[in-house]
Amino acid sequence: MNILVTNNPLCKGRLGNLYDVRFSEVSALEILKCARGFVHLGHSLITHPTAGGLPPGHSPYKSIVITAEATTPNLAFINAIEHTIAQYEKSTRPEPKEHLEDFAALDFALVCK
Amino acid sequence: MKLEVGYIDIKDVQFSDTSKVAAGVLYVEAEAVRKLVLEDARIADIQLDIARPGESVRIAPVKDVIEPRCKVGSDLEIFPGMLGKVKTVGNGRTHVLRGSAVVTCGAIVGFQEGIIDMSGPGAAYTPFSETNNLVLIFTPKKDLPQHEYEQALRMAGFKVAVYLGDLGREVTPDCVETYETYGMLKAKEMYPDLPRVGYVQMLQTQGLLHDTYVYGVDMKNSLTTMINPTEVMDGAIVSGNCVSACDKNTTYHHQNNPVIKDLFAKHGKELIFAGMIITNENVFLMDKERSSDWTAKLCAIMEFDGVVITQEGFGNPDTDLMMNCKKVEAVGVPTVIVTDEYAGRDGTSQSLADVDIAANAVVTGGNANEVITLPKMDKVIGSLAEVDVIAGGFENNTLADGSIVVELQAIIGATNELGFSRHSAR
Amino acid sequence: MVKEIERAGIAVVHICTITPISMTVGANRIVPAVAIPYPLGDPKMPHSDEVALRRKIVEKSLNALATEVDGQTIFE
Amino acid sequence: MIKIVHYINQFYAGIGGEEMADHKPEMREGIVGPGQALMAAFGDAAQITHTIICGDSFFAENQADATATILGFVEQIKPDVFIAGPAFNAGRYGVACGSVAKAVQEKFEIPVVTGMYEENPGAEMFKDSVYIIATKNSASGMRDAAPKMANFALKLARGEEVKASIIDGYLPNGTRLNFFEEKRGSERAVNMLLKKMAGKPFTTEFPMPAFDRVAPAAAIKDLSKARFAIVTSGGIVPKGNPDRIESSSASKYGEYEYAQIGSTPQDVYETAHGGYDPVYANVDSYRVLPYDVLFELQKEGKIGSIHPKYYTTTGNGTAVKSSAAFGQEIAEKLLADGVNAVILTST
Repeated sequence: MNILVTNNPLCKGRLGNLYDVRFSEVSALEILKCARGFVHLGHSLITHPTAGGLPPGHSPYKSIVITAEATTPNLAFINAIEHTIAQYEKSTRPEPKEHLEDFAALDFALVCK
Repeated sequence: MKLEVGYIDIKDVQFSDTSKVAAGVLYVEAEAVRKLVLEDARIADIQLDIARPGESVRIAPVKDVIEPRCKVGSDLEIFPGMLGKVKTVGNGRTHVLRGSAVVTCGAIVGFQEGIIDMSGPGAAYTPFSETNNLVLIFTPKKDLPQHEYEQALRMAGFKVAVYLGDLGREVTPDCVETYETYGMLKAKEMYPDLPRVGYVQMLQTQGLLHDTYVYGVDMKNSLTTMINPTEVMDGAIVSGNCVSACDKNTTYHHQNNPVIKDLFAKHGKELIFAGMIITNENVFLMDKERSSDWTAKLCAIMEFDGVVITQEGFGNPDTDLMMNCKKVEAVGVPTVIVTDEYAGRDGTSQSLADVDIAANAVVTGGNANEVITLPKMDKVIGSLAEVDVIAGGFENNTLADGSIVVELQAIIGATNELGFSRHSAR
Repeated sequence: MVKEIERAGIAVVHICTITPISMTVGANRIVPAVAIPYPLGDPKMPHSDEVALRRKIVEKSLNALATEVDGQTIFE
Repeated sequence: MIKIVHYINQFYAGIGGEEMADHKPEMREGIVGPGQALMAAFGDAAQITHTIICGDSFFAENQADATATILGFVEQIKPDVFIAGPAFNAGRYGVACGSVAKAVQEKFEIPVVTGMYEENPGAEMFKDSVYIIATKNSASGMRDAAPKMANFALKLARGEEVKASIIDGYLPNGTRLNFFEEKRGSERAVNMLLKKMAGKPFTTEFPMPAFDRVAPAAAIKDLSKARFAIVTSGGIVPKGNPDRIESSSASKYGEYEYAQIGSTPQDVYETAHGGYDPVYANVDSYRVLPYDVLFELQKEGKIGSIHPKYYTTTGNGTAVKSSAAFGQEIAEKLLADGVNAVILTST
């Protein structure tokens, strides 16, 4: 079963049959860093870290699917996650406080299938 | 395949007792449109408005823009598989109410973007400042989930566009153009010395509210495939995408795909428009690999001598773009890619999320992060309530004089990646 | 960084887990490492094995430094 | 009236060619050589009040002194704008123009403009720092270059908005600016493809980042005589991170003495690197800095000496430019300390 790292409360109780859900109440950036830890150990990304059409820093929620098995770390995955983190770190946008359900629904839809 | 397109030039849209097209004016019976839209119980209310070029009007948040068209003299229908029955379009005759558009407007999600200014500095950035727009402002039934609302709004837009398009069926067009494609062997026989050029269109498929439909099929569930360019003119590809205003392809953009137009313009003269591939931009990395493998494979099978690849959206679709480019180049087919940039407000950040050395021929629609001040308009259609949370907006961006400061990404079509506009960057 | 040091005429061996990154940063002598968080070790091994592993990689690196190369070379 | 100081070399000052290239910096009142062409374009809008002249060889060989002298001249005059060249394809002149212009811009914060052919080595070095108007590759391009440089200088002096490189005629400097093309994107794409298929030259609108390569250094002939140093992008720093090296996008590098061998490394080191899970390196920093093995090999006589210092940066997110600057400084220090072999470890 693949691992889902997420801070999206919608994913918390509902995707247990699809993924090994690792939920934690942290920022989207922290979720990315957590995913990076996995990638550095050789886990593969299943979903792209910038999935969804929202620019970095716009949605407070982030869900990323990662393989349970680890092999040799893959350059494309490292580039993808590092680049995403760099963009998130550059974003000065304050985390949105409104429309949280909308953001959660969009993020959820990316990993629910 | 052969499609005759008759263009009926529309110079104005007006409300009237009966809907009709006469002397270049599109008359709309508002009540008929209301009734049509309210057939869908998910929609609680609808308001209609008209926005004309040059007026001091701002429309927001825009979801889609659709051009009214109809099929003439056959049982074919516009928007096959979506609204019309599933039957291959792209043949026969199509009438277009050129210069008019249906603009759908409604906050499906709270942070939705999409501004059209009909005049002022913002007007130069959107093609829809030049069309006579019938604007539909939706109010959904209470507690309607976003995806249901999106679907209801999407379908309502198509219904109204088809209703208006039908008004042009009996009208004599101002001009008629013919677009014809040939099979591989015939094309080679007709133009043995011309290069075979293909077009690869990447369609936005980033999930909920970011989808594109082809003959009613959600493109994210499709393998990379082929389509005839004339089919696209008949509404075979429609937008279900409500986010990313500046570089999303509205249904209007699909109907008037400029790459298709410009390849046809040189078709049989400088090149053979030899075929069109459509592929997706999925969030699953395995899908990205598979889809781009298929793009390259189809380019090889079609023996293209070169292809134009266009993107939709930004961020991880840059990865799809680079995969497509790299793999197509690797099978020996030269590419030109069309994209846009997110280089930061000062233009100094890295423009693309992914780059590859193979991408040595790039056309850009400009930097979506560049900031623009849009002066106050006399009238707002829809709502500006969310303008500070839209993707191109930022906090405290409404100035004392009522003007708003946004990034270009908030404006519909500003950095379009089909190359629809002249906007660019260096 | 690799390039600037080499440009100054100092021989550099780059020990790096993701050798394609090493290629893009322009290293000429490249030795693959164990993993990103522990390029020259392996926490899963007993200490003595880990040191032996590290020594192997360092010896390989020394060998790389002692070998003439005419372009980017990975010493597997 | 906009006051301008103009910088040229000994050749354009009419002093002489290569044989006079060690001409020391001097400043003359008024216009000399190509300044005439600039003035023709300025009309009444600006005045070149002084011209600074320096031999190309003198500048190349005494860069620090020459720059200081030239900055001194500029300080006396306090111009509104500084113009250097154009240098066309003259390599040393181009480097001098770029270097002087950059120094003036940094010190006096006034607009500076120079001009060069795109392949001039000075262009690659300075195009991201100062505005370099694109010129032809020889002095025959003066008639074309002078009005372009003059008009752009006026524009800067008046504080007008700088437009995209293709419009204002300067070499692309990495800053992307929007504008409206004459043709729409799709048509430009089709035209570009026709050229590319036909093998004709075309210009991409977004050049991909270029990868520059360095020739491999010669192999170490005798390891037992070589002096080794370790450099790492793994961010290993002494406990407490005394220099506060940032965990990503680092603005500095660290230079530290390795701790005495025999002590437990985790007492001494930790990692500043934000890019990977630091636990493994924090527990045992030999996993990133293999000093234990290196000393063993030295004891066995297999390698010569080990440099007592190591250099550390955090690789992730650090801009290419600053990482290159770190590399240069580190290389200078290593050379000065007689190091001839570097083991660079990355996490």
